[in-house]
Amino acid sequence: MDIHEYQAKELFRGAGIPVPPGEIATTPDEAEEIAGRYGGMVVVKAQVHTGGRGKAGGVKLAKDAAEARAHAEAILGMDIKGLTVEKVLVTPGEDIATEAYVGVLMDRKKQAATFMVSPEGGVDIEAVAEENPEAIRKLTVDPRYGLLPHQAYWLANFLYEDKALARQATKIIGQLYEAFQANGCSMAEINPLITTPDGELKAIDAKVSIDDSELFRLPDVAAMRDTSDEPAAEIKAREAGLSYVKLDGDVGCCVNGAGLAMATMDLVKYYGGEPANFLDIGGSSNPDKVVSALEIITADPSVKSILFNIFGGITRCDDVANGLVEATSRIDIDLPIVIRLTGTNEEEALQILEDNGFSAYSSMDDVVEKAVELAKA
Amino acid sequence: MDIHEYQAKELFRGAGIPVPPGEIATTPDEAEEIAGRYGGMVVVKAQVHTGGRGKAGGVKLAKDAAEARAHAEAILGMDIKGLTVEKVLVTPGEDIATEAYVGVLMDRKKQAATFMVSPEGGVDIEAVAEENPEAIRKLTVDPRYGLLPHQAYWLANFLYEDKALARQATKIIGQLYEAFQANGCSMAEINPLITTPDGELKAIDAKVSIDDSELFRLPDVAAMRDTSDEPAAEIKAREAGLSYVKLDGDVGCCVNGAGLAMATMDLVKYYGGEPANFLDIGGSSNPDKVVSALEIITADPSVKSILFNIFGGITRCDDVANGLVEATSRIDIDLPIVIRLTGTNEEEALQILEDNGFSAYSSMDDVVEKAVELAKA
Amino acid sequence: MAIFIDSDTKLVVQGITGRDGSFHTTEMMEYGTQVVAGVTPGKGGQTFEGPDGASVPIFNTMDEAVAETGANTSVIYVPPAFAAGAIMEAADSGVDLVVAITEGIPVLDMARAHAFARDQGVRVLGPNCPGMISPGTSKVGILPAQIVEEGPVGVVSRSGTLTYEAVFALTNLGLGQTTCVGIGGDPLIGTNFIDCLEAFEADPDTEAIVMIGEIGGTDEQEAAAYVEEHVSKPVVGFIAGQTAPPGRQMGHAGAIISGSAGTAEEKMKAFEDHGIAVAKRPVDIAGLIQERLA
Amino acid sequence: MAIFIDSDTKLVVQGITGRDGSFHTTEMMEYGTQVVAGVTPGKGGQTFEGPDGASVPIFNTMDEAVAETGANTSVIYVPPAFAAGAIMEAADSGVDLVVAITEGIPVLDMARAHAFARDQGVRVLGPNCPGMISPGTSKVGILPAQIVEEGPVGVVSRSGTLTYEAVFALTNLGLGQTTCVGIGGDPLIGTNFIDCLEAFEADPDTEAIVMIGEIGGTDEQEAAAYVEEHVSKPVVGFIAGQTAPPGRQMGHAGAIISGSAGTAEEKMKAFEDHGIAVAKRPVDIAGLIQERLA
Repeated sequence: MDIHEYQAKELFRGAGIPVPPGEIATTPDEAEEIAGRYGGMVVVKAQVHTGGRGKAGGVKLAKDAAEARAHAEAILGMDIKGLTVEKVLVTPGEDIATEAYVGVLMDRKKQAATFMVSPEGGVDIEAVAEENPEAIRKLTVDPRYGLLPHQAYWLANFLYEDKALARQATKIIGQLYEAFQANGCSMAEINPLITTPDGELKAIDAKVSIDDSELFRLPDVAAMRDTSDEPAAEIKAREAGLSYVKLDGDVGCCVNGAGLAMATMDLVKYYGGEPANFLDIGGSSNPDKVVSALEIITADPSVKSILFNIFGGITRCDDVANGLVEATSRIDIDLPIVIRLTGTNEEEALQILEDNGFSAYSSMDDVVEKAVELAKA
Repeated sequence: MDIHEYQAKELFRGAGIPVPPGEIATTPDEAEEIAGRYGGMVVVKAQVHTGGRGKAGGVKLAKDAAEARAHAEAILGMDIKGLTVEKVLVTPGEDIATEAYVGVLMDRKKQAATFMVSPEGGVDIEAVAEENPEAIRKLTVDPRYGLLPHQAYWLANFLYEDKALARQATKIIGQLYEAFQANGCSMAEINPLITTPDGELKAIDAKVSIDDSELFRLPDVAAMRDTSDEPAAEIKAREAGLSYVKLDGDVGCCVNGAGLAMATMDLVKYYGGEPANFLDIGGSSNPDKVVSALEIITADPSVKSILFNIFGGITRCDDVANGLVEATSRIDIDLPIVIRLTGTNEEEALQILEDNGFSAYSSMDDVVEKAVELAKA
Repeated sequence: MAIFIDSDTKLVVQGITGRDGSFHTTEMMEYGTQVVAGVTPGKGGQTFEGPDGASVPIFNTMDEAVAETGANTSVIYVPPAFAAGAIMEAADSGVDLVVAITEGIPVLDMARAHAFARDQGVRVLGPNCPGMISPGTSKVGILPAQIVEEGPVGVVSRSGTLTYEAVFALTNLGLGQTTCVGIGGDPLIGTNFIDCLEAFEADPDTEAIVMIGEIGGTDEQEAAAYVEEHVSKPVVGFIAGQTAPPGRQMGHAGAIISGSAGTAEEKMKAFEDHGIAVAKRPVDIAGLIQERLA
Repeated sequence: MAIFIDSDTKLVVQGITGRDGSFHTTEMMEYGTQVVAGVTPGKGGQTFEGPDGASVPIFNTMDEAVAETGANTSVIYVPPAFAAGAIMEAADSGVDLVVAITEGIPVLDMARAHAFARDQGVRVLGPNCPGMISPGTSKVGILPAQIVEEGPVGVVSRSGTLTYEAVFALTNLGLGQTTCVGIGGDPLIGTNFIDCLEAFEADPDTEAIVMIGEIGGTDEQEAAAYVEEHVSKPVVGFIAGQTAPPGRQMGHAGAIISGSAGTAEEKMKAFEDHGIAVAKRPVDIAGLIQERLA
């Protein structure tokens, strides 16, 4: 789960990281009022779950409250990479002497949290990694020991020659690791970590991703979920226990298992179609899940045909077939549905489907080809 | 540093361990007042830094406040293994169904905290270990992982067959480990951990030793030091940065280095004498330390002769000799002092001592033999 | 022969009294797996009633289960909050192999649990995996038994149902399997492609290998390089997720393209570069294997 | 020859700018130890001025110090609050040996630091130890150089000044030393008697061994059993603390008789039972060695 900059900053503040103040505005009035209270220069920053806000015009410096209001007016409602800006963060402008990057993420290969720091902050760290890898220092944290003091200092020392700055950065790196652990993060970064002309370090931007599997035990973090810029279908899918991702095509896909769902999408493409979505209904044959899946798929106006691809393993195919029949009787669907059911109790399943007027296939290729054909018809 | 039962219980309460209430009384009046407030049966327990309080009559059950007063009267001022009881803990009497032992200490060989638990509680665990070792389950905690949930349960499961009791004990064992870590303990034990007839677990006695090296960073724990039953000489030695232990003999010993100090004591015994003390002045030749050392030794009325044994390594012997001369000029001593100084700048040192009327030796055996002879004279 | 599990596998089921645990225990016993013990804290002393009147003793702890039954493998059907703890308990108990089925274990918990298992020298499969099956001898996990057949093909995969698809196609062409291993879809897994490739290479009965990957991470790329250097047997590969958009998690926690890394294209190219035949469609996997075994 | 340190020892001093660190750095350099670097965070780029115009570069981190100078050994004069961290930094930096002089490091810190050093495969001597000296080549720590002499006797001891006493007596009898090692008086130490005995046994120049123990723990008892089984060279032992009362810490944090365990009697009996000659007085140590080398 991605959280907004202002939420990430709250987590960082909780760990003691020096973060400038800031407040959220959802209207230009609010933005003006907040900027007025801070006085002087402020920054108005779009709060959306994507990078590249600056380039898109979602981050603006304002010299006073009136200008802050104008910027908020422009940014609120703006579309950034398909996401609508619902909130802006208003935060005092800072004098910046230097900008550094400090981030930590879970490294799959090392199976441990790994820090990346660079004195080249405020820019895309992936670009730095590619163009100037020696400007990055990496450190993997052994989960058995946590971040050791000398390791934090070793990273800090790469960022700052100045003794006092290195000492502050050591502390901040330790606090970032704490925030990462305490909040079940898969990624946490400060970019940039600035120094002010009088030698203070401040985290003026913050980005955090939370491991979804942590949310059950972190209610405060879970409450940070902001679905305002999330497609309604994805919210509904999550609530129904489905895994759904909207894509650009017209063949609605409903599959059991993530790997098979991806392979089904790929096969749609292979046969000249375009998948409308990724949708994994999991191992269950619960009709409620099938209903939700069908509701989500049919709510997408670009869908032209619906394709079920179920490989019954532990799940019995006849159960799924019954679920499907029940589900389609509960909602009206005027799109063609093609179904492939194979595996345990396949025969019985196919009979149930035929009896209820569904086209049933036992080969994945056949059903995908048919669904593509129907979408084009 | 040993702390009292009531202090150990405070630490345990801080970690969430269920500990019955209790208050400290320093007079019979107070004990009566506390017992009156609790109502019913209470236990009056001597608070001294030694085991075997029960056998010595320092723990008494009282059926009411009047009896609590009488017990407090008897126990306060009592001598237990050479220590005077200055405080009693008054705590409500508990109905006891079973008694178990749960302890954790730093194991030197494993270099890690090690738990011992036994369903035979309320008795000396060393005796259980000797007589009935299969009644003890041990577990070493890997410092890289801390106490893992399954390990705590494995210990708890050895104590209680009942599911609910085992679950409570799992929690308490985890909390004890937390208390052990958070308070820099070298040993922490609950003996006994009781079950009440209605299936509750309670820690009704508590014993904790703190690693002295932790005290600098644990001011709250350091403040628990109770010097009221500690010999004045040992308090003074600690404050002067000396390591001093009072013994029963008459040859006062002042040595640099703990190993050499012990070897000197042993040599006193070898030559037929009895050492009056262990005293390590450390590597310093600071006259203040020598003064403190001499003050402590001469304050012991049983001392008949004073023996200095200094091996100058990094420390220069002439520095020590000068310190000694200065120290003896500052305080009046009418006991014989014999000195052995060897190592770096020995010649100069011996000259200084002779010039100031001291007997100086270069062999450890000679000086010890002489000190023993003088003590017997 | 087979890899990791066979007729000598003596299994403990952790979480045997739960809904999934009890269901799959019965399934595994029906397949012939030697399920020797179950563990559910607080239910020690009870028994699990399996198929055909067989019963399995339940213990409070893994320590007791292993001591009493000589179990050498554990399978975990424990809820996510306790699953990492259960893996560590298993790793601490003397078994050699821990198969973790549970989905949704916090990744930070797994970082510790994997480190612990490594320290004990214990192999973990998964978590969030379907387990494995060595046709004819033993099944540990949730793979459907009816689609497999004894034979010469080793199968290793990051996904569940997609594996069934491939295995089913193999079986339909008369190409049985030595062992089918689902290594799991989580970001941090205990046994990866290379571990399985190494085992299949060493297994005399395995004559060809199917490797099914998906987007996310670099395991497939490293496995491809490993194949070129260390695997003499033919390997056929498949990668799911060519049409997956970057930055979106596709079901599995580990199936996500980060920036430009971990795409299907990148992985398929790595396969081809290192001499692994790439199937364009799942159905082609079996055909490519057949050609190579002809 | 010698054990652990010799003319190839290239030393970093951690805490070189502190009072003890700077004093002993000069002493070590005067003895001829190759002090190649110092480390004090925040003082990187400065230099330490040693004897005879020699100067030593100071670095912020051990990583830099080792990378720039090829140091293989570290000695630690860092205050107790930071010493365990310094040991871990050293263990992480690529040196093979860390000599920790600092007294008063919290034991819980050391449990972690020792585990970390073991994981890195790095030897720690101490903490709370005087270090060691290989006469004629290298000295690391605070042992006084003027009492040692090159020769055939290996000395290992838990105490400082008592070691000086024994070494001085040896030297006075013309019995020089290969290496004198002070293993330290703390409850948790990185290198114990057995490690030193093993090294002395393997060192061709060591012909006899002196082992000086004290009350507390069971290291001496285990060392005695080891001697009987694995040490062919004559060993002379001494134990301090026959007159120490139980339950009282005698200076060293580790010198305490717990209950009835760790007494001098017990240890001396273990020595005798396993064929180690026990000196009754420190002065007898040299004589017993002389007899055995005659």
